[in-house]
This record gives sequence, structure tokens and C-alpha cells, in this order.
Amino acid sequence: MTETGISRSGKFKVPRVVISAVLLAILFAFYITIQPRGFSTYVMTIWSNQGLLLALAAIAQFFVVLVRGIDLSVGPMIALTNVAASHLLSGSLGEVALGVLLVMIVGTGCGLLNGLAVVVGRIPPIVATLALGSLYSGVALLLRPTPGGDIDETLSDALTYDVYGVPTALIALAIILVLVAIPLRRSRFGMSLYAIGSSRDASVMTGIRVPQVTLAAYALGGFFASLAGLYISMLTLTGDPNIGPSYTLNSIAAVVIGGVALSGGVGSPLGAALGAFILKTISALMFFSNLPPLAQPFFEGAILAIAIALGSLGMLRVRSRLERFL
Amino acid sequence: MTSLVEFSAVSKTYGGIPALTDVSLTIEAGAVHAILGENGAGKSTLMKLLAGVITPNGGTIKVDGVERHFATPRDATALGIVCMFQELSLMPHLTVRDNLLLGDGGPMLRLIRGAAVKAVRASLDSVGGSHIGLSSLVSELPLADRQLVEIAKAIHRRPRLLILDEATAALTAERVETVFAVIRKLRDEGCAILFISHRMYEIDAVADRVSVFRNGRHVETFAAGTRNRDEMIGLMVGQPLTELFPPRVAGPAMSVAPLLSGRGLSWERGLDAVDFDVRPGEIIGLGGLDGQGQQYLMHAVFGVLKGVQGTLTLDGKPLGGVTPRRAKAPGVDIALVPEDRKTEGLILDMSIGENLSLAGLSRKPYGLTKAAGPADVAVARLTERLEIKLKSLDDPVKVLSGGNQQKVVLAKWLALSPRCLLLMDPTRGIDVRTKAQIYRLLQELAGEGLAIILQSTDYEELIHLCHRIYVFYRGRVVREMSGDEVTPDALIAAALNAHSNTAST
Amino acid sequence: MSTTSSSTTGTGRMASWGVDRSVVILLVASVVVLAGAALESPGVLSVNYLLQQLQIAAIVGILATGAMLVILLGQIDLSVPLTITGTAILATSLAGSGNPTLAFIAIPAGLAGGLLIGAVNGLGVAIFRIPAMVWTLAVNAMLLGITVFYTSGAKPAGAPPSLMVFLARERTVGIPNAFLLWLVVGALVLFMLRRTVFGNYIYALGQSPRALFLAGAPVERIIVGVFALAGLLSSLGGLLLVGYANQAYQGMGDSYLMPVIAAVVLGGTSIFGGSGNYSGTFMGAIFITLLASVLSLMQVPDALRQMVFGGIILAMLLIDRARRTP
Amino acid sequence: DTYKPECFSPAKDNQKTIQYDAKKGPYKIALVNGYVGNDWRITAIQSAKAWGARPDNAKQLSEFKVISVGNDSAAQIAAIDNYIAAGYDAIVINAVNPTAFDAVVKRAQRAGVVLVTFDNVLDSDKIVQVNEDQFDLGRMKAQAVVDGIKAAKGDVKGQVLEISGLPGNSVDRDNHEGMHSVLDQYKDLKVVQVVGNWDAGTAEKGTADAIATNGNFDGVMVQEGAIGALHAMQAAKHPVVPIGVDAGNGTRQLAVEGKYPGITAAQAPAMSALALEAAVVLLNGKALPQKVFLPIPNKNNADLVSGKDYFPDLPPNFYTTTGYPQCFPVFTPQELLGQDAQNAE
Ligand SMILES: Nc1ncnc2c1ncn2[C@@H]1O[C@H](COP(=O)(O)OP(=O)(O)OP(=O)(O)O)[C@@H](O)[C@H]1O
Ligand SMILES: Nc1ncnc2c1ncn2[C@@H]1O[C@H](COP(=O)(O)OP(=O)(O)OP(=O)(O)O)[C@@H](O)[C@H]1O
Ligand SMILES: O[C@@H]1[C@@H](O)[C@H](O)OC[C@H]1O
Ligand SMILES: [Mg+2]
Ligand SMILES: [Mg+2]
Repeated sequence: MTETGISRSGKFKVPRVVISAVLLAILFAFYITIQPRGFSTYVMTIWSNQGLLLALAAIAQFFVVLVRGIDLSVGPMIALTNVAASHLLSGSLGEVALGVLLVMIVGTGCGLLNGLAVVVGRIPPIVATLALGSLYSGVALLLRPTPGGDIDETLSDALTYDVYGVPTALIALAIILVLVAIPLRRSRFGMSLYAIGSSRDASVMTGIRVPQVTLAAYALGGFFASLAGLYISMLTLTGDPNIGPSYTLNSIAAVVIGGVALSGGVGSPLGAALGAFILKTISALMFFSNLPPLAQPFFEGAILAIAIALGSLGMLRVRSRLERFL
Repeated sequence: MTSLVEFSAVSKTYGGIPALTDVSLTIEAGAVHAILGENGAGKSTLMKLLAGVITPNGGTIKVDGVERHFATPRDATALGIVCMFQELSLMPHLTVRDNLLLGDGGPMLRLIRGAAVKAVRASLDSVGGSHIGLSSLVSELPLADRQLVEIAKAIHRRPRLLILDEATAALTAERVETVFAVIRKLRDEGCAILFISHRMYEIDAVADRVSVFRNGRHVETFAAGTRNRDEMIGLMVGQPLTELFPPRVAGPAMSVAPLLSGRGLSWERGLDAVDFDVRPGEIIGLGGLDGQGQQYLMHAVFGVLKGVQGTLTLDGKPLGGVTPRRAKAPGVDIALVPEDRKTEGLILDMSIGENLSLAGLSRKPYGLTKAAGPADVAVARLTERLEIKLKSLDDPVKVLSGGNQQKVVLAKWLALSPRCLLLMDPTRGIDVRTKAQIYRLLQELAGEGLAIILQSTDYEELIHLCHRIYVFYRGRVVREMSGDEVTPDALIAAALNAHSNTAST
Repeated sequence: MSTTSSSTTGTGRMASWGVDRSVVILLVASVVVLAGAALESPGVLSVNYLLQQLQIAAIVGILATGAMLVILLGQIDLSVPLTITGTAILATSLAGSGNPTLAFIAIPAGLAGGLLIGAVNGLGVAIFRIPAMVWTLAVNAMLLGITVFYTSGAKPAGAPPSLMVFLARERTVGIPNAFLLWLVVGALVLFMLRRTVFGNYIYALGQSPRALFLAGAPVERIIVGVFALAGLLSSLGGLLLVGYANQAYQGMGDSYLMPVIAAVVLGGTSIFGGSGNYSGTFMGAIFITLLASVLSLMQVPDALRQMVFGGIILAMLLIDRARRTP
Repeated sequence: DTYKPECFSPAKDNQKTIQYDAKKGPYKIALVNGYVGNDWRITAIQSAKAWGARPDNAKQLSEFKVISVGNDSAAQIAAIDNYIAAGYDAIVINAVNPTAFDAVVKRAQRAGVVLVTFDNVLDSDKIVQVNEDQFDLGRMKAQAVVDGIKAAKGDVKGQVLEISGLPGNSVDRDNHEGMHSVLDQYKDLKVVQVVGNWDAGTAEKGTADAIATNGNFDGVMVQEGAIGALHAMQAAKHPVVPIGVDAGNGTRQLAVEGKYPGITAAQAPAMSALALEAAVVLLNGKALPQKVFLPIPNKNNADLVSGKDYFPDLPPNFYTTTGYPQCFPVFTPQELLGQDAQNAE
């Protein structure tokens, strides 16, 4: 879980998060340069809003991937909570607050259900979340066959603009990351999440309550998916049952770009968030690049592929071929 | 002495097949209790019952005189019973600090404080791990250090009963001594220790009491020192064993041209200008403290490593660009029995037959049908020659005992009629009887002209089997020994001397 | 709770020709689905309806065959949608080019395209050791970009190769040609898996790449080979689809990814690799096709359809689990 | 007193007019399209460009960008936000979701950016919508089918196939509701709905599947992509039944060749050009009705005239309705085909 450190050969290894951060900084600088308006609060704000949304989805994915799972229901959970929000997030302040809570409960509940299917039902995560995701999409469509509904605008304004020139989305992300990082690194619960991803058998032998902690990881995934669902509601002021699909795969891509190992036990929420912002910056960059628009999807894909391949370049440097088959 | 744990008439079956039958045994505080037995005798089963990994089918287990039923390892830990399996309980991607902290089972959500970290450091230091950094990742530690962390982790929980199931199997003599010191200290503080090892000299060194198991039954318990080695082996095997090591056979003359030679072999992470030769019919040993580059040399020769400098010559001709695939190709004919038979040597869920034919598959017309070829005929002969005990070739290989699994690995390679055989700690965790069989086999193979390189953590087997021994330190060969020079003391001294010599420069 | 032994199926006999439990469950489930539908509309029991389903199942089945090979390695191929679409567009534009030479090579070119895409997937996984889930996703994104660019985002021009129309739509002695083609493909793959060295390697690699590498097997080549073969099969499925739909169209592959994976998994192939029987995949494809057809026949609203689809897959996996673990 | 009322005619239920402060040209305008997978959309993009290429209009534009984001509302919001941030004067939107843009509309207004929406319009009364009555379009197609069934059977019963469009978009919703406003009156009529995504390929596969599972139909309605549906019917040797379908060149040819009774009706892809013009007009400071409804180009199949309503010598993917003569000279095929289908500047 500490990604820094001196490797055995004595050479200093650059922490994975730093690589992601530098990559993001470079991409962002590019973006600002070719953005016709240059750097402005508004440009920052919309960049942050778009980034936060995917970052929340990526953090949702992170918790599940951390315990060596995968959550293909992130998108459907986002859609379902978004739809739920469109039914619940209007009215008086109290009603809206209650609505937010209920939406979080819906998301956490979905995550818990995923966890139960995996832990109790012992179905491999990839298929369990695939099947349950289909269920959640169905419920979302049932609750709102076509887009619509009402979302409280004051709340939306508060969360999608800026405070003294600093985008609220960035502030929110910073708070979330700090709140998550501390217990994750410094409590036994947090370390247990890493432990389970690193070696399930060893965790059992160590006396960690593996089933409970794994369940909690899935529930946390659902919780963060609900935050993404809420934030999408803030951005769109509507409930849309079809909003989900791109988030599932993009959350996985973000997590990988951010240095979270799909094999579990490695990575951080900060990494996941950085991965999300990298992806979003790439697509924003495409926008103002002078590439022919029809060629943009290809370059977006190609850059994604290159970013992923770069992350894996280490494999070519591996000196012992056995390390490739850990 | 007070009895801490009491087994009465405990039985355990796996799918109807008995693993432990009607075992009664008491374990006393303040003593090191060794459990002896062949592979499959039920030693690990006994430990797993105590550790709450499995539950008995019959009989009772009392702790402090109270009958207990453990559902999970947590229940056992709560009573101060701590188990050390072979590397099972370390989380590779976590730091040493976190591995140790997680074991002590505090409240889930409270934040860890500095005092807890200090305690971790102290535990690690007390087992001789002061050179290990708390923030190193376990996956980056050499095997021996991992083992120390494992031990520290067990001790960190302040056990009342510490179980070591072959926990020293990967350690060389010097490190074992460190562990023993810890064990003795714990014992003197009143802790009970259950100790399992297949190395007789370790039992001699550390045990206070010895219990022998055979075929899942408790045969006898006696005070250490009241039986000699042969008697103990007799109890384990059920009949007297003539000899563990076959009589020495002289190696080929130095004038015989080497089959395989290495010159100036270097590899950035652990080999430094190593020269070696091995002749047909010769058994050479790689000794020294563990993790000094012996394993890397094996991997370098078999083409596992990338970027190895220096030259390898086979039959006097240079051999370049080796990969495992090329190493085993006809004309080169090198075979490797890897270090960890469960993840490297075998595919546990596949059948014995499939495992036996795995290396030889490439000898079939590529990609075409699996019809029997010469290698398969050889496999059939070898299962007999190696006396592999199996019910059916279609059973998964994981149902075999450790010794028989190792024989499968050997047979799979011998079927290709290699000219050079690389063996990485081939008898680790294997019982005396099987060891003796393997030793005899190796000597026969050498007699037939096979060149053998044997890396081992067991100094006895290096001494008794090898014609020449290269002693490693920090990736270099620091000493070459042969003939009568090779005695236990000389070998250990060489490894340690190398240590102090190099350390002082 | 057994924790120390990681035994998954309890049997190491992967090389048996035997019909396993998944097939029986799927057979029963198919009969139940048909019987249930027959209460509503007895027409589903007509020979013609059933043959029609076999025709559609053939497309799913051929795609599932490729997916199964990859899953046997413990990997997954998410580039299936655009492999289908991309190679379909390639073949139709050649076939409709008006140039007889180009039209003649339309089918081989489409298949070669699939092989090539698969090889690219395999190289990323084998050489860079990028998790297939991410790499194939990136490849999919690039392919999407290429097809968008090539077709200007519109309906691709061209015509279906007449052979594909014949294979996908016509019948021979009353049996859909597509189904016959599937039988041939299935038999070849079954033979490969059971009787060839390559087949043995595939299972072994799924179980333990490390041990297989140390046994001196060409691990990288096997991985690339399997992905290439899977790409080939995806493109064959795509070409059949072209014949059936009479054209190539954007997004034609999108709706196949999930059902295909579901078919393989319901068929008892372990998502972790190393075990699975082709008979299971075969029945899985038929069951999934029947289920989809019956749901649409009964005009179940989309919302409910998704829920039923997810729910049934989940239920069947749970039944299967419950039977496997006493 | 709105601009060119004979062209920008208000919908029956239009409530208000919209006018902004005049800005000095030339303007930076972006067209943000969602889905692009069919001929209609391609022609729409070509039409917008063709309009921009006419010399009088070109003078008004300093920059004109067209982008298609796919059927993803978050991506479309991101695109619009990006253009707002980049200081565009007006943004023309064919929206993938009618309700998801309220927040963006607000952001645009704060930034002083003029928004115009067309085809799949936003459910918003704060910006100008350029469309035709999509509900009525659906109603018209269903009515023609029902009438056809009654003419053939004397009674409206049996089963009909409805190939709907891209879920979540407003045109799909309104067409569907329009169709059902007719169909739901007949208790003995079973409606089998298949999602066709406005795409000929999907429609063809969907029709083939539907015939395979349900047997023959007594009438077929297609929002868009009827070429595929008609092909599938031919392949399945489906009898000729009344249809209510789109007005692509290929569809009309097939309808005439197959002697299908019913109606071909659509909207002109040139609607995009009109929306672009609306944006320029608004930037000029002139007023427009908030909700503009254009007439629905439609023709009974029996009345289709070769060379006037459809063109056997032009490709099937050509769209028969190329403009609104009451607004500006109809685009010639050459003018449209001269524009690359690329979404470029
Ligand atoms: N999980 C299991 N399933 C089935 N049989 C098992 C299982 N574990 C152990 N056995 C069987 O129980 C018997 C006792 O095994 P155990 O592991 O206790 O032997 P051991 O004395 O520890 O051997 P070794 O010296 O190889 O470690 C053996 O016959 C073994 O095959
Ligand atoms: N799932 C299983 N089914 C049947 N037998 C098993 C199973 N798991 C383990 N065994 C048996 O239990 C024995 C003991 O297992 P264990 O894990 O202790 O291996 P081992 O033989 O001691 O090898 P090692 O030297 O690695 O300790 C094995 O030899 C094997 O015979
Ligand atoms: O409005 C529809 C348009 O958006 C779609 O692309 O094609 C068909 C039209 O009816
Ligand atoms: Mg054991
Ligand atoms: Mg053992």
C-alpha cells in the first residue's frame, strides 16, 4: 500500500501516484494552452465538474478492485441513484437532505447486494455484478422510463460552481479524498481492505474478518456510485435511466491509469481520481485540438491505449520472466 | 508443567478418508513439542484443528481444561493460539509494518498510533529482523526475510501456543539458529511450542518432547534424547530404514570435459561474475546462506532471467538466448525442478497424467494431437522407477502427498531424458523415506552420466551427495569445496566466513 | 469455511468428454422457459420457431466460442463489439465496392481483420501483461474511432457478401445453414480443446501460467494465438450477422458482449480460467437466445426484461453454486 | 413581429417570443449533435454546412464548428460546457435527452451564450426550439396504417409492428406517443414494439427477429430506417401490408416498388440549417417564437411521383426532403453532396 520506497536493488522507484499526477499536469497544461479562453474560473469549473463525476465512479470501482473484485454495475448503480435522486431531490431543505440520504442508502444497498452475491453466493464478481447491474438498470427504467424529474437547483448551483474562484467540485473532491485516505491507511479496517486484495488466504489466517470486510468494500463501492449518481443529478438536473453505460468501463480505465492493480491490494483513491481526471482531460483536449472531429474518437482511444501501455512498460524491463506470472 | 491443550480421541476425515484417527495428546506450556511423521501422517491436520482452520469429526479439544470448538482462525487466536504456516499468512503487497499490525487484532476503525508501531519494531528485532525496514513491501523481501517477518508476526501476538508447521523449511542453518533462539526464549517465558520439521537435526536441536505420527495415528510421545535418530525414523516409517544417504560414489575425473560451464555470469539483481562447471556424471552443490544468488544461477541457466551477462557453454559451444523452451529443446536438454512445487512445478488442479506430460507436450508435432509419444512411454517407466504412489493418473495431482508431488515434477522432466538437471531445494518438506528414495535416484542418475546441479538449504544433503560445492555469498562464488574438505562444520564455516570476510572489507 | 485449499471445482478432470451439470441445468431451464412461453403463445413449440432460434443462436454461439477460449485463459475480451462491427464494415464495403476482385476477398479480408485485431489484443496481454479487461477495452475504443472515421459516422455503405447471406439466412434440408456452420465450428474447437497440444496448453495456462512457463511452454505464443483465434471467431460471428441483417451498421456488435459472456459463464466455464466444457457454452448460447426471444415475444417491457435477464442469470449461477458446494 | 413568420411559424401552443440584445458579428457558432448513425443526421450536418457555405451566411460566421458526441448526455453536456467556456456566441443543439440540459441552459444564459435547439429539442421554454410536431408525425403514420388495415380487413385487429427510435431522445418519445394515441384506441390490435435506434441495420435485424418470433404483421410503422424493415420483410416473404414510415429516398423507392399502401412522412434534415439561421437571427437581435413548428413533409404512397418525391437515379441514402422553400432556396443535391459528411469546420 505504500507505493514509494527503495526497491531491493537500491534504485529509487517513483511512486505510481506521482507519475499519474505529472501526466495529469502535462495534459492539463496542454489543455489550457489550446483552450481559446485560456485559464479562467469557468474553464476550471467545468473541467472539475466533469472530472469529479468520473472520479467518484472511479473511487467506487477502486474499493471493489482493491479487494480483488470488479464491479460491472457501477454504471447501472449510477443510473439508478440518479433516477432515485430525480424522485427524491426536490422540495424543502429537509426533504432534499432526506432525499440525499435515501439516495445514498439506495446506492449502498446495491453495493451490499453485489457483495452478498459475491461473498455469500460465491459468484465470481464479474458475473455477479453483470447480472445485478442488469437488474439495477431495469429498476431504473421502471422508475423512470424516459428522462425527467426534478432536482433541487440551489443544491446543484452550490455544487457545480465555485467558491472564491475555486471550483466547488475540487473542494468536494479534496474533502472526500482526505476523509477516505485517513482511515484507509491508518485503521485496521483500511489495511484489511488492502490485505484481502493482496492475499485472501493470508488474511483469513491473520484473523481478518474477510467476509465482512469484503462486503463492506462492495457497499462502499455502492456508496460512491451513489455519490456519482447524485453528482450527475446536480450536473443534469434530471433523472436518466440510460446515463450509466459509459461509466462502468471508464471507471475501470480510470482506476488502471491511476495505478490501481486489477489484481487487488494496490492503489489509492487519489490514484483513481487522478486517473479519472486524466481521462476527462484527454477528451477535453480532443475538443480543441485541430484534429478532424471524426478522427477524434480514434485518437481518444489511441491515447487511452498508449497511457495504459505506458503504465505497463515496466513489464518489458522486468528482469526475471517469472515476475510476469505472479 | 501444566497441560495447555488436551486432545482426546480426536478424529478427522476428508470426504470419508481418515486423516487423523483417535488421537489423544497433551501439549504442555513451557516446552517445545516436536511432531514427527511422514508426509500425510496428519501433522498439518492436527495443527489446522488447533488453529481453527478445520473442525474435527470426533473427539474433544480442551484448552486450559475447557472444551473448545473453533469455527474460524479468529477463535483460536483469541485464546492465544497462533499458527505459522509456510508463507500463508503474509500479505505480499502490504508493508512489513502493516502485516504485523494486522495480526494483533485491535479494533477495526480506530486509528493506529505510534506506540503500536514501536511494538512492531520490537517484535521484528527480537527475531533477528533488525535489518528489515518496516516500510518495505513483503513482496520485495527475500524469502528468508519473509520467513523472519512471518515469525515476528506470530510472536507479535504474544502467543501462548505457537505452532510452526515447517516454518523453517526454507531457511538455512544460520537462520534456523536465530529462530531457535527465539523459540527457546518464548519457551522459557512459558509459551508452548509445537514444532514440525522434516529435518532430523532440527528436531535434535530444539525439541523437549517428541510425538511421532504414522498414518493419522499418534504412535508415541517421549522426551527428547531418549531415542536416537534411527529409532525415531523407525517409528515414523513403521520399519527400520537402512540408510538416509546412499554411500558416496566418486565423481568423474577433473579431466573430463564439462557438459555445461558458466563464465562471468552476472545479473544486475544478484549475480556477480559467477564461474561454474558441471561434468557428465557429476553432482555439484550450491551452498551458502539462503538468498545469496544460488537460485538466480539456476534461473539464469534455465533462461528465466533476462539481461544476464557472461557466457554459458554447452559441450564447449556457446549457448545464447536461453529460455525455458530452448533449454529443454533436444540438443540442449536442460531440465529444472523449481523451488516451489505447488505454484511452479505443478498445476495443482490438473490430473497427475496431464502434469506428467506437460513438459513433453512440445515434443509432439506442434499443436497436433496428443497421441502417446516416446516421452509418454518414458513417463510410464518413470512412475514405476520413482515409486510414485497414486491411485489413478486421472486424479488431480493435488491429492498426492508432498513427496509424491515432487516425484511427479522429477518424472515429468526425466521423461525428456535431460543431460543436465537443475534441482532447487528438491526435498523441502519431504519426509525421510522419500528423501532417501530421491537421494538414491540422484546418485543413480549421475551414475548414468547426468550432470546435476543441486541447490539446497539442507546442508546434510549437500555434504552427502555432492562431488563439489560452490559456496555463494552476495551473488558471488566465494569458495569451492570438494572431497574430504566437505564437513558440516567446514560448510557452515565457509558460508559464515564468507560472511565475515566480506563484511569486514 | 474452507480457506486454505483453493480448490475450485473439486475435480481435476478437465479432459473428460462428459456432459457436465451446467448442461443439464441449462437444458432444464430452456425447457422451462419454452413451456412457460407456450402457455402464452403456443407457437413457440412449432418446429419453425425453434429452427429460427437455432439460426439466431448460431451467431451468439460462434461469438461465445471465441469468448470461451479467452475466458479459459482467465482473461476476457471486451473488444468483441467493435471486432464484430469493424470487420463487418470492412467486408461489406469490399463486397459492395463493385470491384470483383475486392468483392471476392471480402470474406477472407473480414476474417483476417478479426485475426489481426485478436492478435493485437493478445500482444498487449502477452507481452505488456496489461490486464485484458483494460487492454481490449482500449482496442475497442480505437476500433470505434477507426470505424467512425472510415464511415464518417454514418451508416456504412456496401453490401453483404452473398455467401454470408446464404449462410445466415438460407436452410439446407430444412436446417438453418448458420446452425450447421456453428456445428462445424464447434466440432473443430472441441477437437482442438480436447485432442490437441494447443488445447491442453490453453487449460494449463488458465490454471497456472507460471508453472506452464517453467515447463518450457511458449506461453506468449499461446496467449496471442488464443486471442487471435477469438478475434477470428468474433469476425465470423460478425459476418454471419451481416448476412442475417443484410448489412453492416454502427453499433451492431454492442448488444452481443454481455449475452455472449453470460452464455459462456452459464455454460460452466470458470471466469477465472482453466476449466470449462464446450458443451456448456453450446447450451448456454441456445438458452440465452431462447430467453431473449421469449422475453421479446411476450412483449415484456424493456425495464422488466433487463431485470428478468439479470435475475435469471443470477438465480442459475446460485443454483449451480449451491449444487457444487455441499 | 417575429422574424420571417412564414418560415419560423409558431406552434399552436407557443406561449412567447424570445429576443436577445443584438451582438456585432461575425459570430462563433457551434452545432452540437448527439447521435450520428443514420442518413438523416448526416444530411442534417451537410445541410448546416451548406447553409454556412452560402456567401450571405458565410459573412455572418467567423467560426462554425460541428461536433457529434454520440448518444451520451453527459458527453453532450460536456461539449456544450466546453463551447460556453471557449466563448462561443451561439450553440445549436440536437439533444440526446430532452430534460438533462436545464443546468447547462442556465450556465449558457449566465455566460450570455445564445442556445437554439432543433429536432430532438430540449423540454425548455427558455430557448428557441426549431422542430415540427413530432407527436403529429407519429400520429399520422399510425393513422395511415390503421386506415390501411381497416380498408383491407374491414376491421382494425391483429398485430402491428412498431420500430421505435433511439430511446431517451425527445423525438422518439413524441413519435411513440403520437402513434399510440391512435393505436391504443383499438383493443383488438396488438402492438409489438422493437427498438430500431433510427438505424436501418438495427431496424432490419429487429424486424427479422420480430417476424421470426411473432409471425406476420398486419401493419408496420417505422420512425426511421424503414429501408431495413422493408428489406427484412422481403427476405421473410412477408405479405404486403400498410406501412407508416420515413421518407428517405430508398424507403420511398421500396414503398413504390412493393406497392405498399400507407404513408411516407418525415422532416427535412434541412431543419438544422434553419436552426443555425435562427441562432444568427437571434444574435442579430431579432425576435423569434419560442416554439417554432415547421410543416411535416408527407405523401401517401400511392401519390408518390418519381423524380419529384423520390429519385431513382440518386442513392438510397439521399433524403428526399431537402429544404423548406418558404424559408430559403431548397438545397440542390449537388450543394449537399459537395459538403463532406465529415463533421469538420
Ligand atoms: N483438504 C484436504 N482434503 C482431502 N484430504 C486432505 C486434505 N488435507 C489433508 N488431507 C489428507 O489428510 C492426510 C493428512 O495430511 P496432513 O496434511 O495432515 O499431512 P502432514 O503430516 O502434514 O504431511 P506433510 O509432511 O506432507 O506436511 C493426508 O492423507 C492428506 O492426503
Ligand atoms: N484439496 C485437497 N484434496 C486432497 N488432498 C489434499 C488437498 N489439499 C491438500 N491435500 C493433501 O494434504 C497434504 C498436506 O497438504 P500440505 O498443504 O501440508 O502439503 P504438503 O504435502 O505438506 O507439502 P509442503 O511441503 O508444501 O508442505 C498434501 O500432501 C495433499 O496430499
Ligand atoms: O428526428 C429524427 C432524427 O433525429 C433521426 O436522426 O432520424 C430520424 C428523425 O426522425
Ligand atoms: Mg503438512
Ligand atoms: Mg508439508
